[in-house]
Amino acid sequence: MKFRTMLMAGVALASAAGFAASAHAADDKTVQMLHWWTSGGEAAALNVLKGDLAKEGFAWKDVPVAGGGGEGAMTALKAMVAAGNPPTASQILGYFAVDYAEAGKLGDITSLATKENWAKVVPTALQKFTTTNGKWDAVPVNIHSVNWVWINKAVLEKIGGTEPKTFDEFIALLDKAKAAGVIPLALGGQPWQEATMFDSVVASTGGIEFYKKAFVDLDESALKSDTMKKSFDNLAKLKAYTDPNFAGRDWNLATAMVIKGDALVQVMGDWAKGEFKAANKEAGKDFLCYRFPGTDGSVIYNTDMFAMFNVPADRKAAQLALADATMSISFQSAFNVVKGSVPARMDVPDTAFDICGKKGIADVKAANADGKFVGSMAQNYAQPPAVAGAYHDVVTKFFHGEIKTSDSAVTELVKAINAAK
Amino acid sequence: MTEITVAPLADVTMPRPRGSVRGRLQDALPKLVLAPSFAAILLFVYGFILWTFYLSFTNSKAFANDHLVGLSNYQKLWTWTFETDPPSGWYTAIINMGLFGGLYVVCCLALGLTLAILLDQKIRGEGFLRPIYLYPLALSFIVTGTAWKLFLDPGIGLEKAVHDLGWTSFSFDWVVNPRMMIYCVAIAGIWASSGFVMALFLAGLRGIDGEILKAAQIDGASGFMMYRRIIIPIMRPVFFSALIILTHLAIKSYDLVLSVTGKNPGGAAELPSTFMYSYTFTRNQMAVGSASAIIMLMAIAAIMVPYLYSELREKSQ
Amino acid sequence: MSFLEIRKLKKRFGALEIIKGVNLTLEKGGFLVLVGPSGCGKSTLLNMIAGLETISEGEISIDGSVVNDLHPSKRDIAMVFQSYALYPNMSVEQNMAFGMEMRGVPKAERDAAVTEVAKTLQLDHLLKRRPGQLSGGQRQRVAMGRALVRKPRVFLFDEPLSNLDAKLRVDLRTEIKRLHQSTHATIVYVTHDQIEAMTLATKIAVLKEGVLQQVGTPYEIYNNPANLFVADFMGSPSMNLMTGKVTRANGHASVLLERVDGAPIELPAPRGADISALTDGRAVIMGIRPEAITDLDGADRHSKGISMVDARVDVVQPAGSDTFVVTKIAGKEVTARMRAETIVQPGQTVPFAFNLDKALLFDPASGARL
Amino acid sequence: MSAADALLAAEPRRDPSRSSMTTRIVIYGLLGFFAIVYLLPLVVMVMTSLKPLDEVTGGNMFALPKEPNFDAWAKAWGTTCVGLTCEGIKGYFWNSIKMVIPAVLISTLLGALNGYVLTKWRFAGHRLVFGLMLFACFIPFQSVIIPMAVILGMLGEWGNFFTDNLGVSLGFGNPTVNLVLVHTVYGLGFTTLFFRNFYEAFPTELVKSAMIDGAGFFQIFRRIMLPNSGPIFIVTVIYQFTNIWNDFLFGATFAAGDQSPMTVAVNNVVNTSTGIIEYNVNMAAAIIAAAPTLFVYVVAGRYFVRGLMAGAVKG
Repeated sequence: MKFRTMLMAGVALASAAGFAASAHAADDKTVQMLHWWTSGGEAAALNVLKGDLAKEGFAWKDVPVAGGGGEGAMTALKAMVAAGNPPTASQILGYFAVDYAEAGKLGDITSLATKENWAKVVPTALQKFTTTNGKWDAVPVNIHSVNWVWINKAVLEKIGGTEPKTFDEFIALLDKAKAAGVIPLALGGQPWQEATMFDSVVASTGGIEFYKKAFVDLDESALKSDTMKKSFDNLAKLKAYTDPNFAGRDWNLATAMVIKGDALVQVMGDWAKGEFKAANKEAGKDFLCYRFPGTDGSVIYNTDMFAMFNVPADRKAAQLALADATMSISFQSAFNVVKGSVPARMDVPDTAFDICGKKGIADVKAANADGKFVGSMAQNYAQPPAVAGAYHDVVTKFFHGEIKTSDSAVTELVKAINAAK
Repeated sequence: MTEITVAPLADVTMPRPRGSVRGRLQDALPKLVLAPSFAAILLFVYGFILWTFYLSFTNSKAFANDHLVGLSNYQKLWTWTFETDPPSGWYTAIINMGLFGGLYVVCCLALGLTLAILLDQKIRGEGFLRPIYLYPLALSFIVTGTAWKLFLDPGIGLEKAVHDLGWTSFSFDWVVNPRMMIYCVAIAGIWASSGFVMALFLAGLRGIDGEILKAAQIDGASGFMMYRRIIIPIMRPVFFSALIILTHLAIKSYDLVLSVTGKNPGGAAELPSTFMYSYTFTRNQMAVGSASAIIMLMAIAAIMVPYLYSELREKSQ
Repeated sequence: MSFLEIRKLKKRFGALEIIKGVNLTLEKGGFLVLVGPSGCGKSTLLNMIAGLETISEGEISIDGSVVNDLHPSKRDIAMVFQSYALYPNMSVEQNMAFGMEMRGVPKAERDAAVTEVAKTLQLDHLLKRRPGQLSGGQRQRVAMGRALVRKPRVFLFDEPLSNLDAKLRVDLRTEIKRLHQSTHATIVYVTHDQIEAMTLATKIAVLKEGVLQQVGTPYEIYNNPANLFVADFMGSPSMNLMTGKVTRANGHASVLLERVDGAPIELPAPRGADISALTDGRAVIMGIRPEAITDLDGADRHSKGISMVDARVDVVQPAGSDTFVVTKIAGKEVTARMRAETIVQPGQTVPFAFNLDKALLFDPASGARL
Repeated sequence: MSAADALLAAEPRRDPSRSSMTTRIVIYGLLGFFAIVYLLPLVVMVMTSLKPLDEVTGGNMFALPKEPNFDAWAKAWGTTCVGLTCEGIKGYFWNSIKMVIPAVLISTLLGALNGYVLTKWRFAGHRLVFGLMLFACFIPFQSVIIPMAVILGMLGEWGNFFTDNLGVSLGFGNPTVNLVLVHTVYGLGFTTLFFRNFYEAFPTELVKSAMIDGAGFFQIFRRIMLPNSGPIFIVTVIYQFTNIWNDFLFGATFAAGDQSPMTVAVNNVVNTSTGIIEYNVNMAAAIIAAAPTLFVYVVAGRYFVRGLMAGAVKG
């Protein structure tokens, strides 16, 4: 960073020598928004926000970078921040927000938060990511949870299955499907999908307390425990129910298999519901949403947030307007109905939601109250990206047979996590 | 021809008018013209390499920082280099670079040369065929990768098509088999770049002095011998150009890997470029990413510098 | 003071010395040919005169002023290159006018000059063509025209004819000679072809490895070579060189040439040689040009130094105007130039008339004339 | 043959007809086979783009479209959503054009000048300079993003400074200008390589002659070198055009938003995180994005080979 300092000094000198920097005349009434929500439903939902802001006189400057769960967008964001030219706000996930906050790159919207009393309505666990040292610097848009299974109702009826309540029942159900000649489990074989599924498997196998101990506290004995081994074994069992071509498949293609009835079930976060809706399928009638067997009552969450960057004073008003609009009850409801997730504030009425949405909202409230509301390891909500990346590595290697036994899987997991810490 | 066989330092060394400012300016003009480009390269390439080098000794995570930690990032990579069971991401990246890079470069050269030789046999419709081999280069690696991923997908692509034709035992599932995936990346890469190599070789073939070929024919060289002993050796400079271009494409083939494999399942399609990218940008271990970038550059330098050196030297002698 | 003066000129590339202290002068209107084998430095020397190579040491002056530090374009010279160096993107006309254009000569003037030169060189009908559409000879002419049109102080020719076939070469040689005679231009001309050198030059400079061997008129160079190198280099077929030994008797020196078959040949030392240097038993090289070895009838009747030698004929090469007869003397092939009508057969032993007036003696070690 | 002659007469020639009937059949067979292999992916892409979506997802990808239509193309061009705006990718096409053209021209011209200096105006250390420029081709772009962003950020501050004081930013901080800069810098290695190799074989006597004729450094370049560099210009321009047009990483990182080039927009269409994948629209968008480069290769392919022949390949 040395040369940057030097060059900056040069710039500073140049400006000091010649001209006193004149203040910008008026407030910049644009909201520059970096995000990767480029598909129909999400874009439509964001358009609501855009419209809300337009009513208040703020223009929306769209900066979409699609793909890779925001990988491209995160790179662009890093470049923008490094250039000292951050967007007004950016869609951001989990610990990435913490990183930017700790680096002092985020702004302060505490005044608005206090006024609106967000601390009361946003689940406490989420506030870990939206506040830093008590200061609000990001707003949550939604709460996703990853411990869902999505089932094609017609197929379930055809094979004569019922809702599985435990992991063993789940396996039995998958067996039934297999016997009936249906692909039991639709899976996209990409590291993050496998890891996301493993989140649920661990919570199901060891219970939510075990999950917390292992992934939130990174307790080594838990990571090495037989329960963790059993979780890996359970994951291995699930692999037997996939079709042979699962590797590298995008998650929405897997969802499509369920929608079309080619496959019975997909283990996926509630964003999968958006796919069903886009295919004009109705919750409860065409498809069913259950908690991952053995995890009912717990919510393994991830959340989309808008991080509010440290912008010059003239862009501050627009930023606050964006934050305010994002947190409005109407937007939270409208957006999450489309997105499949549940509102990030718990005082949003569930009237507009379908049965899955209603269940989701209720689950979040209950889990938040019971302390069963935990961040997803796979989605960077339990640990920073380095550890989550190590977790992805081990799970995907195990799932694809590079790591052969659950014994070595737990050893590798501990080793990889320690190396990444 | 020129008299002096010893390489002169300069082809044209102009007299230097002493004293006059104008004269000196004239004298320095060529260097002044080159200077901006060279300065840009120095800053934007070598400056950045230095910066990366510096970062590789820090514990930079999401952002660059100045906290020096010595060689620990390199130590990490060094340990990973020997972790083969299960393979560490870095080990896989190195192995894959060898596999992919080797296959990609060798097959592109072989296929390019073959196509060029075939096309050079006074082919009717050459003007029609040539763009067919050349066009894949016009597509970006992302498009290439996506097309090949679909094309090779056993469920909807080639395998299914062959099954539909009636050959149901046909199996080609490399693109979903983590162990074989890297070969699919190579196939897509070869498809994309071999046409360009073909063009290079075709140009090389067309540039060979006809008299040399006549002489070889009179000497009794048959078609195959003629290519093996005369034509291919003459085209050494073409190999040089092709190799430089292919190597740089192989090193940078980041988009291709991710789009063909679908985000690298099982970590099996890791390449140094994907490794570096993911550590720098998605795993927020910038220092490790930087160290891997430095190692990658040193490896390239170890291979390319002697080669560049000998080729550049030889030519001017 | 001469028009072109080169003083103690040196050229170094790193540690390597290419031109090792050359002194040369050329009067105005003179035609200097730099001749020598490949790698002797003649082109470098020419490039230094042109200003295309820097001078490591020494001086070059044109018309009294030192041009060492002058840019080529400021030296008022023109150069004709071996490859012609015609700009492929320009028509003949544009090629010829380019130098004037660069110097800001008005268009009308340029056109007039081009037209005039084109007429002299019979290029008028080619003016609109591109170099690619011309034959070798035409390109060569354009290259000369391009030089002529500028009316420079000095013309530099760098092997201008070596890319042409034999007949064209002779034609253009004549043309260059004629041009020189009519324009009285000052010309420096580089070639490795000694016939070109002989026919064109008013002054020849023979170079070897960056050292000037001899400077003189074509006649001097041919008949009075300063050393073995010059003697050997100039003339075609080249001079016969036979190793022998001096024998002295009664104040007369003669040269003894050993033969494989038959008795040694004893020939009186040539009259031009420095008798005092010819000590008894000293090894020498006798050089004698083919035209000085003839059949008896063909021998120069005015010469006082004809010696007859019988030798076996190896090869007979009729060349139309003459017949070259090759024999072996002193282990070396010796070529004689006999009249065309001479009838000899290989294997025959015939008398050869040696005109020793034209023979030269050299020191085998230093190569110097004795 | 002198290099000048080669320059003037670079026509393919190959006399011996050294193949019998069977070998001809084998040759044509091989060429035909490879042609099919090379064409297949494009054919599939085109066919997919001409089918309605249900035919794509339901049918065989190698099947001919039942009722081919250009709806997907029209949608990709004019109405598909890129982020929140649903005006297709046409606007980004223009972004790409206005970025690619200056970047290609500047990098090519600089490459030509560099090649000219490195071959005809050599100086001590010219080989080292060239070696350093050549090795620069191998730097992985992923590792330059952050420092590049810092530099571009500073340029942006200059832009603000100029805007404040002069009223115009002079281009500093403009994303398009930034991309032009980035692509120019990282293209220099190759353009210099191409031109150096070409000019290496370019007869130095022409330069000497022009020098004696009184032409200066730039005059020689403009009047002698450039007019005779047609073939290598074509090669370099095609190469640079393809690379810059197809770049995604720099475009997405340094020019995200409404200034982003075509590739980024296409990615935003194709690589959506959720929602129904409209393969037909995606393929149409991909083909549209590739159209300029495809066009260049098909139309100028002949000149490309000819240009390579004229010097780029002479190592």
